Amino acid sequence: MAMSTLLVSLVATSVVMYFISKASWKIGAILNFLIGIFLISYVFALSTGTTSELGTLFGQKLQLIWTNASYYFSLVSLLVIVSVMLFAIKWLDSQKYPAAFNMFLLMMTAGSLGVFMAADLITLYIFWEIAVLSSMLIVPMGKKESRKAAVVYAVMSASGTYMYLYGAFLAFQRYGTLNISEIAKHMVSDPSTGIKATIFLLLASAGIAKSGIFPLHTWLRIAHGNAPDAFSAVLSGQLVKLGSYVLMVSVAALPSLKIFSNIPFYSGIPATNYFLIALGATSIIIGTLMAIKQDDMKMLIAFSSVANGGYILIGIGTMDPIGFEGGVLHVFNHALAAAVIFMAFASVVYRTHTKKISELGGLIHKMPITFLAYLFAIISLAGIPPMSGFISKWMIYQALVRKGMFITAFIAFFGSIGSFLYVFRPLAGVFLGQLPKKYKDVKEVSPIMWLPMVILVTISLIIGIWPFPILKPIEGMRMDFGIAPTMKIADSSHWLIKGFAGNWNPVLVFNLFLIGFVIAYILYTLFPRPKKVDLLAPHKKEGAPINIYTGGEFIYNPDLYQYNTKFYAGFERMYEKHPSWEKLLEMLAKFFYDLGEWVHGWFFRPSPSAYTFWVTLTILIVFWVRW
Amino acid sequence: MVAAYKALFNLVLGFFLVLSLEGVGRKITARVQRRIGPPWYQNFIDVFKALSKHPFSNGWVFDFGVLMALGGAMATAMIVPMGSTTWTPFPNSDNFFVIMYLFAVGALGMAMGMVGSGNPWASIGVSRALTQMLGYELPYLIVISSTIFYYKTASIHKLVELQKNGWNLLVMPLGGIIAFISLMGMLGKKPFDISTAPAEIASGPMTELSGKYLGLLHIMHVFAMFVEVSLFVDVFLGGGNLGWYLVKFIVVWVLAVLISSVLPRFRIEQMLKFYWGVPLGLAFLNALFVLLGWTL
Amino acid sequence: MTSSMSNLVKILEGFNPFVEEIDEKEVKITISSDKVVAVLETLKSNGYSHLSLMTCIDWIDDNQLELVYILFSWKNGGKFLVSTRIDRNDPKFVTVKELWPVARFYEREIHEFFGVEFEGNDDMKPLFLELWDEKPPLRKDFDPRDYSRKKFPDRKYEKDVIKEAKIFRGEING
Amino acid sequence: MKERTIWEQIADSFRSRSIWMLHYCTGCGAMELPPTMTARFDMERFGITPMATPRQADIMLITGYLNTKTLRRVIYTYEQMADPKYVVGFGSCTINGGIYFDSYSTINRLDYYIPVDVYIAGCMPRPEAILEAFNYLMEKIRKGEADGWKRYKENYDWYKQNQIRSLGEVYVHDEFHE
Repeated sequence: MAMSTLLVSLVATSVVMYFISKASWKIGAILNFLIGIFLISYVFALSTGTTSELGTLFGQKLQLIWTNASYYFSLVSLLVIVSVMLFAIKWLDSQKYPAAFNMFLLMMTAGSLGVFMAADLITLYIFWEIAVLSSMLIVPMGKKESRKAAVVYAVMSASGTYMYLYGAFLAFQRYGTLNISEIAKHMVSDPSTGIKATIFLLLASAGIAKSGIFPLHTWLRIAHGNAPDAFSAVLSGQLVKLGSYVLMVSVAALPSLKIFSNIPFYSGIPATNYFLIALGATSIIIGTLMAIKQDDMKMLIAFSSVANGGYILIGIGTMDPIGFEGGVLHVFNHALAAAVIFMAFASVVYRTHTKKISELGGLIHKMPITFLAYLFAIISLAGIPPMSGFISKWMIYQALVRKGMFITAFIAFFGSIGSFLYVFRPLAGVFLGQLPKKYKDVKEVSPIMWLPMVILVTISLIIGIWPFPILKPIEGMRMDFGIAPTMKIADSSHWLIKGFAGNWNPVLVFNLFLIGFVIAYILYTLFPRPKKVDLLAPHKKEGAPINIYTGGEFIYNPDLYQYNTKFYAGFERMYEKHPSWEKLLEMLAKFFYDLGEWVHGWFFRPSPSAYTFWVTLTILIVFWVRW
Repeated sequence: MVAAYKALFNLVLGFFLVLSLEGVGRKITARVQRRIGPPWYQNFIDVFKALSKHPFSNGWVFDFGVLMALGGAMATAMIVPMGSTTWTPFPNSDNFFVIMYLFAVGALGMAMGMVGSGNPWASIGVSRALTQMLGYELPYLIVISSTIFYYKTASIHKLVELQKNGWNLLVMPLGGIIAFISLMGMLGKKPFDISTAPAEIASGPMTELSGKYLGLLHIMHVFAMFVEVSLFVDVFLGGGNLGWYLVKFIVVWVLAVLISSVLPRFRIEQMLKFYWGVPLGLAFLNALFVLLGWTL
Repeated sequence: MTSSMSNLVKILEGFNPFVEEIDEKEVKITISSDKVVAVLETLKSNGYSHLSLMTCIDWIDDNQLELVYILFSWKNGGKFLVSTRIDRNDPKFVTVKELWPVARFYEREIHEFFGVEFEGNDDMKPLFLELWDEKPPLRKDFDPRDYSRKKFPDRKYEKDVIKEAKIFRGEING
Repeated sequence: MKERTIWEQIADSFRSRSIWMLHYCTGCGAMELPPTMTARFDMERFGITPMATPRQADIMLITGYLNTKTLRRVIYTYEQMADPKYVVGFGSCTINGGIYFDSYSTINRLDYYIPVDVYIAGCMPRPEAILEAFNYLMEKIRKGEADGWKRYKENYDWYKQNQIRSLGEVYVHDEFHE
């Protein structure tokens, strides 16, 4: 099947899906999942270089092309989407509009696949809008506040997209083509730096808005926090990656190193790229600091998405071979980790109906599989071996240290260690500790819901030990964009990943960890067996005290003994009075609202005489202009 | 196969070296306070006694956390080079960032297991420990980054080789001092033992540990300290053959113990403000010197 | 008695008190039980706003319980001990928790140790004693030794006269 | 007494050299501990160190009189300690009630409720006496004679019955614990 046929039929199918789901949402969800499986097999079968044509618009051919980048990004997206589709088969019964959810999810899939396949800027824009609009219509299906969330999402997204569209038309006006590779050729030979930089930044701004980079990051918190729980996984795991894709297109596909070689800023990085890196670094700081103090677990991970978007941008922005690969690999790692985390949270909310960390606790006794999935996902998100998250962070650090960018490196380290803090907060507050009495009867979610999480976590673990299958398309991508084509980073025959400063062998490190674990286990079994202290005793037997250290007092109520409010109080106190970009935007909005009120007050006076006055004045002016 | 023996040797040496040095440290502190103090082998007795007791377990995540902590610390201790290429078990994987992050596996395992015990003191201790990590790691990583930038390698045994003509401490003295201050925080020595403050939060993360759990975590702590001091010796004091390496190790250890034995404890935000004040600024200054080539 | 305190005592004369001067800044006023609340109110409005202590004494020979309120003034450091006697067989009194909320706990304590009921204070759960099963322990007719013997078994010492003699003579080392 | 295996003998000799104490400071005896710990008498040279929680501790020091309310906490804390565990009773109050022998709220002998390995006589015992007692306890542990924790397990019903006789119930429910 040609790519164009696939995309068009996918969009059509999504409408059909609505009616099928209207009859039975369960069948719709299962069909959705089967379509997703088919799409994955389709993606695997396509060979690079395949082109296809969608039609013509205003004399411009809408072209599709299958490259290494399309393969990689489609694969990541489909992994996330298909697991959410599987997850939704059971989860949808807690939702009000399952039919619309199925339809828009499929339509969004089509849109994002189209974005990755697009060969020219206008096709990219069309599919971009399909993806954004359909996802925007899913967001308000959540709680009460999610209407506002959808509006904020749409506005932020639109501000990015329109700048992108303006940039695309600017490029068309100057170079007479919309095809990305041809624009790249033209731009390299274009002498005017100002126009090039304008086009570059305008194109990148769509990516900035979508992946939640600093000035346009505020929608992430609201939209991720209030979207339907499982859809947050798609939002953070997949839709945000559309932004990373556009950033990659504007930074790497239009070879910024060559285009802006006349304005080097620091260590061979052009000023434009450095600007993006600075934005990324700001996002890391904001995302990390804000995530640490969140009590709402979904908003916490939403802010972590801001920070991780910053990592991706920094990695890609350096245009260093290792940094680029690290940034692109981070897309994969963050997609999987964030999807699993949001699905785990969706499972928790599905059972307990709250997303406040301070109201939860001790769910490990009731939902152990969800806990394990979350645990491995945060290990990946915090960048700890042997999960795959470490590889990308390691690559990004290598690039930063190699370029001597110490301040950016400092911010990256800060984000990395800060991520230990914020991922641990839900772990301790939601899953560990004491189980509050009201969640006595909570059960583990059904296998349909935990299976996708387990699969994604397993993939992440396998890639962490044997990263070469995923590094191969990334290296292909790097060759396509011509970033140091002679350098080889992944050396699968020696099991090595080569950095500029030393190598490492993921298989060996994993084996060492296993050996360490086995020795620890042997030591553990050698010595006297423990007596089990049941943390759930107060739940099981009325009047049984908590059998842990209580300073000699007997406490019967586990709710009193759960520490999860203001987990990092000592640290949070240090930046209580921080300046807030969101508040600034709100002030701006208030100002415009007041301006509107003022104008409104002038023109819409409640008295008829004022109306008569204005009408007369208008007529007079019209006549005066006429004659 | 040789690599495996070397790794095993790392573990054995690390265990005996640090455990006896801990006893020596207790003796030194006692002498500073004009006491006699326990014998140098006291900590061996403590560990084996703890292992011989009949413990309590707070559920599977508690056991799993302890195993993960010990396993992670052992894996790290197996990778760490001991002063020279001869005593480097895995020359291809002794990258600094790998060691630093592998180390975090142990820390995460410990944090998870301890919070899994359901005790709020443990949670508070872990919250403090993580905040403290944010404090001391940042200056340390900046100094290490400038070192890597200067020597153009992150591989520890190569760093050691490149210091043949002069220790890194003498090349960037500022960096060495800051790394030592961070090392004090990493070791959890006196002004920075906020996370385990026994008088405030009932020894923090360790509140619920009994018997062999306490013993295993003590062993994990031993390996952690072995890795931390080894890294400092390798990166700043130029390693050397096994004998010199041991001498340097002991000197660094004794210095840290002496400083810690006369200091009281910081509060958590005081600690953060301390680390993010002068040491972080000096670390950036050091990085600037390295960038400009103003090294000794 | 300072002048301000003697002025206050003059104000209180309408309540027919029996005034005893304990020292420079401490005065004990004994009144009949129906006027206690009025006296306390007067004192409180005249600066004696701090209820330092509220306690009880068992006069078993008079068959009476004495309630004592110790009031303290933060302005001049004076102290008034307002005392009254109630019937021991049916010990009942009014609560002063409206005047001093802290009196709730003093009243609970007095109820626990002397068995006095306070009308208006319903919260009479045990405060200090856990699982107490005897008469209030600070009443004079309660025998703590008897109770202790009944509840807490003592160690039995057997007197070994010969051994003591040997120790005394220094034959064995004790 | 049962014959100990070689492993138990080794373990006992380790246990005797490393005593971590939980000082349950109930009464005036706690005052005698600071001089015992600090430079003058230096307990640490025998491997005796204070610990913060019952889970880590080996010996429990009952330093003075125990009223019923405290005894509940002592029993609760004792049951939280890991085996093998030892109890040291300080002063005459723990032996026979001391000057509180006829109090309605203070117990008269500690070994009626939990097994005591060593008593230190005196009101209060001086640091020398305390160190002497610790040496005696170490000797007892080394020989495997300090078997209070075993006795508590074997005669658990007897101890429980005594506790309930004096206390009514070990764990109380009231407004401060719910």
